[in-house]
Amino acid sequence: MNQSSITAQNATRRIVKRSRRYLLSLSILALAAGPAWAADLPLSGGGKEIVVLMPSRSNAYLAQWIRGAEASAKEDDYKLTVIENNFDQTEQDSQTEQRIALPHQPAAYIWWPADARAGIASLRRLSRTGVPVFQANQAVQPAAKKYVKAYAGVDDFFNGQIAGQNAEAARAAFVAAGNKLSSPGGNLVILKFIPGYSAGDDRERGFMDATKGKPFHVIATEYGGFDNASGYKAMSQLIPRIRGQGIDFVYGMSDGPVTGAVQALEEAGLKPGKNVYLVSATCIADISAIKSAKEFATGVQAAGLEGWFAVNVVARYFAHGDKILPGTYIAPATVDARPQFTEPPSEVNIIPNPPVVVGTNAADAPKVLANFKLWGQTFVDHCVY
Amino acid sequence: MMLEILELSKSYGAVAALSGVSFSAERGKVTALLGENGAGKSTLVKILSGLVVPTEGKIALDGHIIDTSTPDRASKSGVAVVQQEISVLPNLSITENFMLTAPSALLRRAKAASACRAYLDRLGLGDVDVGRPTGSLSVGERQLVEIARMLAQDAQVLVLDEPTAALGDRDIALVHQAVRRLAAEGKVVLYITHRLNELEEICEQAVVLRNGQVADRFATADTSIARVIYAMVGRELNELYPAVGNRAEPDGSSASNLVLTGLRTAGLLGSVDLDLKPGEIVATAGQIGSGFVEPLRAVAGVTAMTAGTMRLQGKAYSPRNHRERCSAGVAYCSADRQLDGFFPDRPVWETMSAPALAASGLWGSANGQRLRRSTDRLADRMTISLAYRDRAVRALSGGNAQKVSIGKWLSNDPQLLLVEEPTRGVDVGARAEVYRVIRSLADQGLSVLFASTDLDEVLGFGERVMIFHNRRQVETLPASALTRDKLATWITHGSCNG
Amino acid sequence: MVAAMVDLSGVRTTASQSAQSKGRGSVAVSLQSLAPIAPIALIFVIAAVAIPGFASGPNLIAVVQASAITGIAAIGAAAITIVGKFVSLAIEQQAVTAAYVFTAVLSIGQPVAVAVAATLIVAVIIGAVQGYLVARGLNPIVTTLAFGSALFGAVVLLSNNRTITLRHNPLAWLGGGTSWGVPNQAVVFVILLAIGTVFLSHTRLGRQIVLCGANPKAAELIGIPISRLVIIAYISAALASALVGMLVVGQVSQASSNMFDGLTIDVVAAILVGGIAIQGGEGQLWRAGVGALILTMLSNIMLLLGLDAGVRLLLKGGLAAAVLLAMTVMRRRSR
Amino acid sequence: MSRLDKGLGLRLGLSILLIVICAIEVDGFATMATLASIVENVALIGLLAAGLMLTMVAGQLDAAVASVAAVSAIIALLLGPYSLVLGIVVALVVAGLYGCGIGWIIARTGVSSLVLTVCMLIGLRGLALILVPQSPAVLADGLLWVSDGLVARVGPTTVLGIIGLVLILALGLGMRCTRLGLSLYAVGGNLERARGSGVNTTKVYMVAFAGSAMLAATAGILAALRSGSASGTGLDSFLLDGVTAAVVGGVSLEGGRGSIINVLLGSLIVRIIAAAAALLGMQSSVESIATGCILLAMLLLDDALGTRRGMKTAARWRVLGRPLRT
Repeated sequence: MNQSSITAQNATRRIVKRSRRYLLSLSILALAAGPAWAADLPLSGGGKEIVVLMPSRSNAYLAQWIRGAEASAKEDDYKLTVIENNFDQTEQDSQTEQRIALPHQPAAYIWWPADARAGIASLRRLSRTGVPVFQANQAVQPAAKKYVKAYAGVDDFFNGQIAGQNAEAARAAFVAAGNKLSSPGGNLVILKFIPGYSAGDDRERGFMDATKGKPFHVIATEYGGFDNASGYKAMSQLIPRIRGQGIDFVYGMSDGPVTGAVQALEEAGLKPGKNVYLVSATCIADISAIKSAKEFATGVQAAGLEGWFAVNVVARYFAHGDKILPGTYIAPATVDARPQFTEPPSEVNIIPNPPVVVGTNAADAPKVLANFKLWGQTFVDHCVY
Repeated sequence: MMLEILELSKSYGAVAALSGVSFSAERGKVTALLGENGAGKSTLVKILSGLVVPTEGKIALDGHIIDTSTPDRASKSGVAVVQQEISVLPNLSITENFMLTAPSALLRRAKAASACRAYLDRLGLGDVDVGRPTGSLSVGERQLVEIARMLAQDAQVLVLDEPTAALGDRDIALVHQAVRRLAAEGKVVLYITHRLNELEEICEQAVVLRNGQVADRFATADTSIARVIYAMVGRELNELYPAVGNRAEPDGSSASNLVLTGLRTAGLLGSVDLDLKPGEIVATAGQIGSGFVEPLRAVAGVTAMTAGTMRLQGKAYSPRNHRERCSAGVAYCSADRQLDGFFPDRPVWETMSAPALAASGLWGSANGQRLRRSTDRLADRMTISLAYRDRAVRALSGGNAQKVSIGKWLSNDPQLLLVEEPTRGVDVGARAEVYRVIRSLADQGLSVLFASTDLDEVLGFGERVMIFHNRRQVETLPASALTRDKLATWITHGSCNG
Repeated sequence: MVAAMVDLSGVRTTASQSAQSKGRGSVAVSLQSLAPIAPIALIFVIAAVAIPGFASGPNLIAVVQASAITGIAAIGAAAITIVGKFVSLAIEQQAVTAAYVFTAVLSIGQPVAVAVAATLIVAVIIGAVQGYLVARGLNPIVTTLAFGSALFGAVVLLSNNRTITLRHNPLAWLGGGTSWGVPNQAVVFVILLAIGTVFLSHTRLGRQIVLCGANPKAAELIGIPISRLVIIAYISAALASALVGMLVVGQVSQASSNMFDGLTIDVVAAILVGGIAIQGGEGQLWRAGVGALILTMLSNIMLLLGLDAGVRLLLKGGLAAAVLLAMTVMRRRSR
Repeated sequence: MSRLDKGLGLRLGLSILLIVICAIEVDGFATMATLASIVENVALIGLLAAGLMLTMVAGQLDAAVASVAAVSAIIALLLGPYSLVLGIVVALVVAGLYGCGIGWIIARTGVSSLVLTVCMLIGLRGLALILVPQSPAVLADGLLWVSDGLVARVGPTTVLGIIGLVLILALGLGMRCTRLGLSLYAVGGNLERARGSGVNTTKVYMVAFAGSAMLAATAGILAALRSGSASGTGLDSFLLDGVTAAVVGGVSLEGGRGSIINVLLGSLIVRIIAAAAALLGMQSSVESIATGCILLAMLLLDDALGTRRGMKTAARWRVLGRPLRT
């Protein structure tokens, strides 16, 4: 084991410890706030219907989300109906109108707005049916809080924070490996999703928040899309412009664009994992970059787990007699088994988003990944779909 | 009281289409406007209709200068033009076409229908449903609708640009009747035509344009056709129709090229028979709708043969598509060669070489230079000027474009040439050229079958004439046995004793 | 005598005049054919002077590289334009289909040759079906739109909405590698452009495709098999899309449903900005490649200027419109 | 006449067939509520399709409708806090002026309208993103009653549905009963001939594109009011929805043909499928297969019935620029 990888491992441990502590304290808080019914409650929905209004599963992440949600519904004996729109708010509005108008209303609605934060009037009309509405994946807008019982899903701000921690670890390892930072904080490129997609803005804020102690020097922020090809295209065009300044770090909003960026950097003669470190906090589908340690660290934001969790929150809401606890609850990132969720859901329920730091040693990376477990499932189970 | 054209000039860049044209046309008379293609007629018409603004000059009606700077203003000034290309909208009904030129912003369909009914009646279209889309009418009927529409505009100056070019005899008579009535109503009528016989029939005076200038003016009553032609082409035209050359036939009974026996199609009520020898030019004549184009189209494979047999050089022949026809050595030119005769935006040589290219199949290389050179011989034979061979066909005059669209077939060495209306849209000078070229091809063994509504052409250019009436072949006679009157009687009555 | 008279009626110019006008004509022609180059050159010069880093070698290679995918797809799609059937609106969907077929066959353990063959065969079928429908007289825009929609749905459904990631990527060298410092994608692009250009002017098939687009009625009358040519054009467009699909898989080692978002619009824009007459019948294939280059250069310049996404789109649309209008006006003048 | 009837009959038949199938097969389809919602959406998509029909009948195509709708909706909602009415008026005026400009350019330069409007599609999307770079423009709480008002039920439809249908029918009436409307068909039938018949083609193009832009703006504003928000990336699907409805409605891309009733039926067919898919919780990929197949079937049926034949040679794709013969 060489020096750099030991430093990296230390950094990893520190991050994991810190975030564990953070998560633990949060969950304890949440536990303390609720009454302590420790007894195992049966979450049987008796075959009642939950209607999910969401964008199309032609996107792999959403498809995996639905698989998780369906598994969860099966466990808790709910019937899940997914009404898909083609990432189109107008279509979702009409579908909402149609569903609301039907005589047989479901037990609950899960609302995943097509256009980030949009569709507020439809959400309001959903809530007026008297059927509880839960929002998924896209954070609830302040103006819409009163229409939503609870939120379940990812927290893009939190995801950004994890990425920030990953980036800090990367910086430590970068320096420890004997690389010289191009600027005091290190030069950073941010690859955001697409214009107008608010998750990207939230993640960027989270990232900045986590690194505000010693901020990175952001030399470029570019839209890198959701997949490898877009990330590649963005990065390869960006490199000639910013190369002279020195590229130390790349923060991609997910592993898709990061994997593309790795390719672009390599073609430009840079060496990801050697003289440029890449981080993200969302693994998605393609794990080749992290597996070869060309990506320094990522995070497990598992689509399937998110879908499972969303339906579970609904089920728990009913099991506890329509009870919602105030505040935010971040589900614990337990390793070997899924935690027992016995308490009523909170207003905001966030899935765990544990960081995965593989460092820079390609030989060790597969091992790190193989050893990783979240809720009893491996990295591959969560991230490859 | 008259229309006066005062020193009108129009240049396109360095080329002067009209230079200082002045003449007048009286009310109550039909004034013929003559000239070859490119003489400046169409520019003059465009100026009158407001589509083109003259470089210099004015137009006066009854002593007042009128404004024809846009189509709208031209029609407000009382000038109405029946374009050479019919401007009736095919997707609109007859009534709608009328309403299009009506002044009111709101449409009153019922009223308009009865109004246009009256005009149609005047032109003999009384039995046509005014709700029909004009696209479903025959060309002649559309032309009449066009004239009717112009009548409805209450125009003072009526310009008719070759209104009878596409019409059969019956329709021509209708148009003439209409034109005479218009003149009698005291309107100025400018009548453009290539049919010289129309001069004596309906025109009282004539203006001849040549090279953008007025070449001659005369009253038609005391003018010979020779003077007209001289004024148009600048020289006398001795032989419009070339003589039959020395046919290279060893004996009188040479093998037939095309034999039709008992041919029937959906468009025919009777069967057609024909025996076409190599080097022979045969015409089919009849009124529009009489079925006279059917044999050509059946041989061309455009319409299906329903009964009978076709034999080409002794072999059974029934083409299912144009490819099979082409590979059998049969060339076909439709009547609308502006539409399907050539590739307007490509150089002339590409059109000229296209049949050979198509015949060579899809696979293999094609050398552009070689193709270009191979067309030189054809272009020479078609007397297409060297300067034009690399130009787009679009840039050519009507006559030259016709030569290209017929001449292209030579690249394929056809045995049989089928032509509908061989000289439609071709002026007198170029027309002689087209005849001469086809004749010389025939003299080298090509058989020609052409369909024409121009009786002079049928008699002058055809060696034999297949006469059609009421969708039946009524007779086939040597052209020498016919006169214009006799032929007219045949095609209108289906017999020689009208 | 008669010949002279015909010249009088038709030509009405003396020999020297006609030579002169021919000379003018050829000047106009070359100006017209250079029209798409002019904006490129202008933009290039301005950018090279005004923007640091633009004229650097790596940046220019990046531009060519970034235009390669659009360009390759545009070369194929240009066949549809040239044969007179406007454009295909199913380019994205064809590329996605190819990407999925290719990765699916590879991931069940078949050798790369089998995967390539399968992808190309599927492309030929897809192209032939569309070509057949359009040759029957169906509206090409709507047909490809509808077909693309159905195709995309079918592929997504069959793939069970999953992304397929390759563990071992046998086409990585082609999709991502470089030869003599030039990305292989760009090399493929340039080679295809050259092949296509020669094909159109030097083969019977190519020349007949051009004639078919110039006037389908005339082409049919002289025995050119227009239905077959239309089908061939659609097949070639599908094959180009398939190649794009495989190249991108080679580059990113995965197939996902949204990997070609926006490709169709890019391709259409490239064809049109390059100046291929949309009515068909103009056989200058290189224009498609030039169009792709112009567009990529525009976005590259805006990226170098660090403009915001909204501003970038606004300028892209505006500049494309300006190039288009300038070219339209120039072309009309030269006629 | 008979040709029109055949097309109308085909669409009417298909609509009825679909309704019967859905009523039997899809739970909850045969309710007044579903009907109301379908009619509402038919009106919304119909507005777009009717706008597209204006340009398509004139032989052109306005591909920028989606971006125009988005920008207009954003303008209206951004100005909402001051005065919603003002916002809507400004948005419509801006759209109208834009359309006039585009129509003028197309008439004067003969540029391919499809290509030019694709450029506008891209450019205006950029403008939308500039106007609302991050979070969408939202309807203030105090104005949410507007949104509720729009979806309030009125008989077999909603207020939004009635607004849309009234506008569409008014347009249909205008196209049938004014000379301007007839001129649109004339220009689409044959540009040169229309000009020869004294039609002011520049004016016709300006009216067509201004109408198309304003109808798209209306649809965009209505959709945004209904959902209470307008984002920079929103309303993207409007182009495809509108074109699909118009084409299923038998509007010919060759120009010169199309009727409002058929367009409404086209929108209805498209929306019935969408509604059934939503009620069944169908995967969107299945829906896109269904839509694609219906479109193809429609084309093939029209072709077989000959409703599109006959005039192909007359008009040649003017949407692609100047016609072959000038």
